[in-house]
Amino acid sequence: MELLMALAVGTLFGTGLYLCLRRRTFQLVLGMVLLSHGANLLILNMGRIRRGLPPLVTDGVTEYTDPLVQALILTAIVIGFGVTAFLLVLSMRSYQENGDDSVNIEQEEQPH
Amino acid sequence: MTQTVANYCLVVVAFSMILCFWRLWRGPSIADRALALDTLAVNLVSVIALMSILFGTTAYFDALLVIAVIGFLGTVAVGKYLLKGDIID
Amino acid sequence: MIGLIWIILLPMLAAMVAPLWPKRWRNAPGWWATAVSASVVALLASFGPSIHKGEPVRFSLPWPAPEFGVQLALGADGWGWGFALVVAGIGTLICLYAVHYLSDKEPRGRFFAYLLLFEGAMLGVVLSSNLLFLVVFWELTSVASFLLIGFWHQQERARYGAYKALLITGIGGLGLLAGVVMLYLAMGTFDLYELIARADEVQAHPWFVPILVLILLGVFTKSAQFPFHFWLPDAMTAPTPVSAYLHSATMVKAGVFLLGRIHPIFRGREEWFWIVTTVGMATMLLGAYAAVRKTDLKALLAYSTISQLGLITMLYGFGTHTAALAATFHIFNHAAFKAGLFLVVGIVDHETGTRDKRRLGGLAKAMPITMVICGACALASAGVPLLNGFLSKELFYTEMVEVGTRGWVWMIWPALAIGGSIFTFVYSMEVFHGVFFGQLRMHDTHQEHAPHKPHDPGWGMLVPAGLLATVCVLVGLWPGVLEGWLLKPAVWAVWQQVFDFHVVIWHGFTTPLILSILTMVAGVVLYLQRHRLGQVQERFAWSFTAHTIYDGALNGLIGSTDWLTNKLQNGRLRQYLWWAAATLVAAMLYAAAPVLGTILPSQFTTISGWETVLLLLLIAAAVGVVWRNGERLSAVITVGSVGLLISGLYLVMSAPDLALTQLLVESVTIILFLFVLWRLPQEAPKSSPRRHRASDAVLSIAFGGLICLLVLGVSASKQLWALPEYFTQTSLPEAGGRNIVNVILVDFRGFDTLGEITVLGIAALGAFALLRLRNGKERDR
Amino acid sequence: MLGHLMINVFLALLWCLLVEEFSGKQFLLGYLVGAGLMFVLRRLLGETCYFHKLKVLVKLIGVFVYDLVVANLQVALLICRPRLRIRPALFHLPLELESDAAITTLANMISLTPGTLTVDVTPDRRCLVIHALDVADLEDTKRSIKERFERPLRELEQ
Amino acid sequence: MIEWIATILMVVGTAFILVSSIGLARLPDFYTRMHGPTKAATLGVGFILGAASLHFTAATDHFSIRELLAIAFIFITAPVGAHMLAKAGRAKGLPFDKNTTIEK
Amino acid sequence: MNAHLPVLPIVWPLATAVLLLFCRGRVGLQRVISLVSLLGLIVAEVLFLQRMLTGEIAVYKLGAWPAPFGIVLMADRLSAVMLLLASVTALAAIWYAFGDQSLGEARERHHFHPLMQFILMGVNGAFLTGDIFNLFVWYEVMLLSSYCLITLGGGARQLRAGIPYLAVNLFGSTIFLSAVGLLYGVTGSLNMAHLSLITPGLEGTAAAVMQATGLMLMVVFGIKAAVFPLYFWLPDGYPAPPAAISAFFGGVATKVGVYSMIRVGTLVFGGQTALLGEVLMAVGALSMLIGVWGAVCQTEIRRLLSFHVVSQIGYLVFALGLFTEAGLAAAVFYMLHYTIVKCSLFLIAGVMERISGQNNLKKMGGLMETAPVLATLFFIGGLSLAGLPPWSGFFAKFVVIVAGFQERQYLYTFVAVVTGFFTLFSMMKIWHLAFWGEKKGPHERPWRLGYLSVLLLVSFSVTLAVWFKPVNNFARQAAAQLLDTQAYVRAVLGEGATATTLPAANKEAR
Repeated sequence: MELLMALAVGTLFGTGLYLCLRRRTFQLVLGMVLLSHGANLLILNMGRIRRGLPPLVTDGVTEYTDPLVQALILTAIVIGFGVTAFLLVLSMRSYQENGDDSVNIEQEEQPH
Repeated sequence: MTQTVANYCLVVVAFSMILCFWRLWRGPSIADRALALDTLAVNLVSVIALMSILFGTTAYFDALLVIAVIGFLGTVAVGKYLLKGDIID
Repeated sequence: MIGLIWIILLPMLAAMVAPLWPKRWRNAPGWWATAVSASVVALLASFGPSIHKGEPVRFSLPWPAPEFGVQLALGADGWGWGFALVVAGIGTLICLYAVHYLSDKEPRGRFFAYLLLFEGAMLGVVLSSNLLFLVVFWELTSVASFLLIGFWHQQERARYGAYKALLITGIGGLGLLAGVVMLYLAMGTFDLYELIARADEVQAHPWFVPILVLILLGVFTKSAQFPFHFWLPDAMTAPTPVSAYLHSATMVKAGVFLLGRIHPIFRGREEWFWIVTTVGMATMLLGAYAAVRKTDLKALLAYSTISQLGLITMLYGFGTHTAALAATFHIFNHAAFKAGLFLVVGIVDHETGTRDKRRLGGLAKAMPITMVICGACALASAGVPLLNGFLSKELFYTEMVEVGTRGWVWMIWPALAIGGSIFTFVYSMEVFHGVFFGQLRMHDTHQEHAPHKPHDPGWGMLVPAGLLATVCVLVGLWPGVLEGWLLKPAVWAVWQQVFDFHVVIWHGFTTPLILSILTMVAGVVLYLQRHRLGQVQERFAWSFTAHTIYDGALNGLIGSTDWLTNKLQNGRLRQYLWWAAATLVAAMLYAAAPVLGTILPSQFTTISGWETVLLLLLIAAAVGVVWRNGERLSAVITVGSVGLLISGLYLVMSAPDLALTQLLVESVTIILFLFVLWRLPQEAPKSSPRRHRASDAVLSIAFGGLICLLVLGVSASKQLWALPEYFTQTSLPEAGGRNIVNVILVDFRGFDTLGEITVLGIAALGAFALLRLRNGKERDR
Repeated sequence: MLGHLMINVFLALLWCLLVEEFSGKQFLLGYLVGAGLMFVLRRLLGETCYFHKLKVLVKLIGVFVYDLVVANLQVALLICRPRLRIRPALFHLPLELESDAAITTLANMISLTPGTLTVDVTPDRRCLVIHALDVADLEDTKRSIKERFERPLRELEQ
Repeated sequence: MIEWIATILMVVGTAFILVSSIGLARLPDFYTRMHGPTKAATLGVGFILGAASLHFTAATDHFSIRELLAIAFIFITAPVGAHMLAKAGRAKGLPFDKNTTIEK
Repeated sequence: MNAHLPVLPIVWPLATAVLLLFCRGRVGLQRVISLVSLLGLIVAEVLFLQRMLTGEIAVYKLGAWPAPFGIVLMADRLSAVMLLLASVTALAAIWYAFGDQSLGEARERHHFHPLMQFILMGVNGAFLTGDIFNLFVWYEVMLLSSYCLITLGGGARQLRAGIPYLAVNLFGSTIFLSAVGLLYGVTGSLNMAHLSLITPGLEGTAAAVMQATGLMLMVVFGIKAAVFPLYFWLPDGYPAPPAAISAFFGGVATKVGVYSMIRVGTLVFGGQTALLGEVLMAVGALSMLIGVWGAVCQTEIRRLLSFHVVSQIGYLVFALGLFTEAGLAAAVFYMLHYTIVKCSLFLIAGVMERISGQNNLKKMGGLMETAPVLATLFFIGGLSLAGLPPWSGFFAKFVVIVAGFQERQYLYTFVAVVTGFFTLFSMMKIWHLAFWGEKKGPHERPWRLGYLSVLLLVSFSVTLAVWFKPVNNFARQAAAQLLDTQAYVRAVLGEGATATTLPAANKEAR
């Protein structure tokens, strides 16, 4: 389980970075989304793997998964969402103002 | 007994998810992909149901409901997009 | 004694007042400055008796940082006091002169503010006995000179000159600072006297050579020694009073002054001797030789100043009694006659509108008084008897002869010295004889500058020059007075010991006297043949000068930095991120390298088939996004699938709340995506060049791989400490909530949630503003 | 008609909400209560013989569920055959229904029963465009649809 | 007893889901593919959810309606979504399988 | 009240921001409110600083949950003074903004003021928090508001410049998040003081992961602080928004990165600083040179200043990298000096652009005649930045150089000196291109009151120089405090806490 989990996290980070390195705002956003997914999943792995023990206090149950991790991820997810949304709007506006959706500072040779 | 069966059922559903994903990958058209996504969501719903049987906890049902909603929303959104382009109208 | 601090503070405070005088009283700042300088002179004079008795005046204040040894410590011994007197005295004269020199259009307030600022700083340099404070004032003088040179900043050349001067002296200043700091770290003190007392320790210290070199760097740049001499001629674009004051009399002397101060510390070491003397000699020769070539009188004087400073430097290099005496004496003399010459040139320029020696001549009849003044000063610098220049020249020769007797090889020194002096004689003659005698040549195209026939200027300009000339004569005739009151205390202070000497005009037919006569004869001959000399010099003129080096270096700097910056800062996000990621990968690799072998956990949690499928699908989906990133809509859908799978995973890891939130966020994101997608260009983006994609792929894989390894490493290692128990135990009884995650969010770590909500709010604000505002204007709906 | 059903179900849910217990018993109870309520207020609702129609409705649902299962099996067989042998068709089904609600319901029912799928409604709202997975005889299919679904719906409609 | 029913329901539902996915993967054109998910899957999910609700009613004799709601919801939404997609596909003019009979 | 002082700098701006949001559209009112609240905050922070001068470590347990379970705010000398600095800078920027045409009413109406409050909140949070995940949250608050401010007004160039700025910082945030996660995974705690207890006890894989995490965090902070290979986003981003905004950024934003470096470097990774120090010093030296070289060849004034930000950060990081008391003290002093000076320079640049209507130095000129006061102010500021006496910059460089020499880091110290020269070079370039020379176009009269903020800051810089002794003492004490990690542990976890056990007293905190 750990192996595959780690692999998944790694993949998300790798693909995310790759997309961020492309030259369109759209791809950038995609990359960022993947990256934040990766980060969240990574944190999830930090509280070790426990299945079927949701952290809801139920009488008679003493074993729960690490609730703190979940709290952290929850915060992270929401923050990530805010940032992504802003980035999306920004990319849109930048396209409207500059006539191309390049992520670079200087104008493209032939604007899209 | 139910648990064990649920486990096998999960495997089967997982397999069908693979099929969906294959469709998602192949396309060829956007509509196909959207359809695949929709199906994926539906499969996920059943996965969750089975899982909650397997683990014997009802904590997951809210998520289940939401996924049902989301799948639908997603499909509608894409469909609208394909039809009109702009989804806010 | 508290008065000492006022000597420095007075001019500085006055400087702040100077620009505030109402515009109507156009001469007010000038008079104000004159008065202030005069009072400073008076204040200094009041210390005269105690100085004469050979007991220095000290003042110190434990400020600003005694624990660093940085404190305001002033000491007026003979050397500092004498120099201060020169600074303040000439300052007074210059102010007086400037009042009449400046035209009405100039912003006088500013001018005199700068001038006073400089005066204060210079006084600080000569009076402070704490080396760091000396450096501080030193830099201030550079700044003031920068402002003064650039006073007529509308002229390109003025700006150029000012900039150059500041840069060169700035380098020197930093060098000096570094040297002084090292000295402090070596000796543990900035106090000059203590350092002189512990000279042998300094010389024994391993850092001796670097310290020496750094300090000398400061000295040579400031005193325009070869190879840093080239800023001085460009500094001549300043108004003439400034040139007279800063660039001949005082500021450029700061270097040699410092030499005088510190040479007891360094004296006797081979390095000191060779560096200082050779540099000095080279400068002297070069300056004298170049001076003769110049046609612009101010440039001529500039180079002459350079050569004279070289002479003084060289003398300090020898580090003998006579040498020190000669140097000290010559510093004062030179201050007098060279300032005088500058003022004269200023007058001539003012009257005739030109400074070109080829266009001037026979002004004697027109302006006799000026002629007399000029004569005194010029002859003094030429080293003609009965004038102060002669005396110091004599002492100089004495030292040279002494050196020459050390052996045949050493004969080179006197020889070169004589050569230099001959040229000195020649250019002095050119200034005096060339300008005032011969047939009347007065340039004609500059008539508008001199509408009237040139004549002696008003007293305001004559008096200062006259006074300086008088000093030359008086000292030349009765050196004893100066010797008693100025020279002896100064030299003794420099040497930190008392030894007896007498400066007399006639001490028989000694070798030095013969040498002087020889010099003069040769000088006359050469002066008469000056046209031929000129041709010779033209033939051997070299185009490759220090100026070209400077300009080249400057352009080179700009060019290279520009190239570098454009390479790095090329405005391409890919490169920026690439660097960041690469750094990260390097760091992680470095840290994780030692344990790569053992990073796998000993045992894994069992995984059932369907979970495997879920994870594999997730991986595939992630890859799929990259694969499909061209076809935007498909990419969005694939991302959606990623989100779905991840929320499924959350459920597997028994985190229902996460799954819920994730799904909601996911769906909204997707919808946002679609909303934006419609407003973005539809066609597939053209992919980046292959080599980019390759390197990116490599980097990404390395990145992902390392993260993966780290995660594995964590699951391999055990947590030393675990918070969860606490939460699970306290959440119901103490926080009263069954859903532990929610309890943590709202109670244990409520602050995170606060921040999180804020973030959402900010994002909303920002997005709203982005949609509403276009180019800083509200979008009209 | 359907509107009323909806109202009734809504009332039932409301009941569950009020008693704060989403359980079958309560739902049933709520449904009955709601029915009673509507019966009392039928004037206000301007509607007659809702309860007669309820019978028709139940019957319809029964038919629908039956079809659902059976047809599903058929389709399953169809799909799982090693060699696909399907005869898809796209055809128009003329409508007699008026109300949107009815048409929508019909469309959904058709979509839900395997083998047939509503693709579109013609702009003039007189025909449904239907795609069928495997039809032996078009007319037969159409008739069966009209027989089994549209008639009861029409009954319910007026 | 209830357990048995639940199990059977579960199996049947899974089977349906599998079928629908196979259909999705196998069928020749978009329109035919629509058929699988929109109903087989829906039905399958319905069964499985029913199974779950039964199971938990048996386990904790407290019948929760959430599953039923989910079922109802899915049954209502699935065709709508399908309809939407089909419409979109037709609007985009996706090709029909070659042996489709298209009636005017 | 006094007990709640530590939390005030976070809550107060938040409250103000909310209030401002309520009266949106009424710019006048907003101005008054934000000014007043800032003044109030400054007063509070002065009181706080005064309290911190005693060497106390103020700890504020939110919700009274015992550490390390709840979130803890902790403040020492450094954080107190940084808080004050941030607020003062913000005050200057906001006051300047009132008269700054380049900002314009429209931007003010669209939440310029609330956003400033928000960013202040984030910054203060970062200065105060003692919990590493909480630090991440505050970073996000700060960054997101900075994104908004950078792109506020949506000029084409602004938006363009905003994207790389966003992208790089976003990447950084993700790494930050992951690093925090790993940290938690290895140690099982998030409280910095607690971590400082746990980290030395790690060995084997855990230790390695720990070190990796440390480096990751440093990279993240490096990105925020804009050090050498990570700074590229800055010179493109900072000149884009109006002067008031870039002034605040140039003054404060990057310092947060450095502050976190100091905090985390000393507290959390107090154990293994040897390697870290080496890296930081090298990076610092490189940043100095590359940054200043970048500045030397610029002609666009605020871009030029942005490059200087990088090189100045280099000094800080170098001094920090020494990890000696002297080094840290130097870093602290330098931070004080440079925050103020840089902000003032950006504001001056804004005025210059405003007067000449140009942002290119080559097109300015003759400002000396138009605005002599401004010229004087710039002269002081510029020379101070270049490290010429008698202003604060000279002493700042002095302490850095001394610290460097003491540690026998000759090469890096030499670089520091040389950088000083290049700085002088570029500052004088501004002077003689913009202030000297002939006018190159029509000059309009600036908003004279705007000078007040510049005056305020410059006078601060002079004050630093005049009261060098006390300030430097303060810096030394702050440094000593930073290095004494045990004190933090005692203050946060209570007497006698170890890596595995907490004192009972702490348990009963609630």
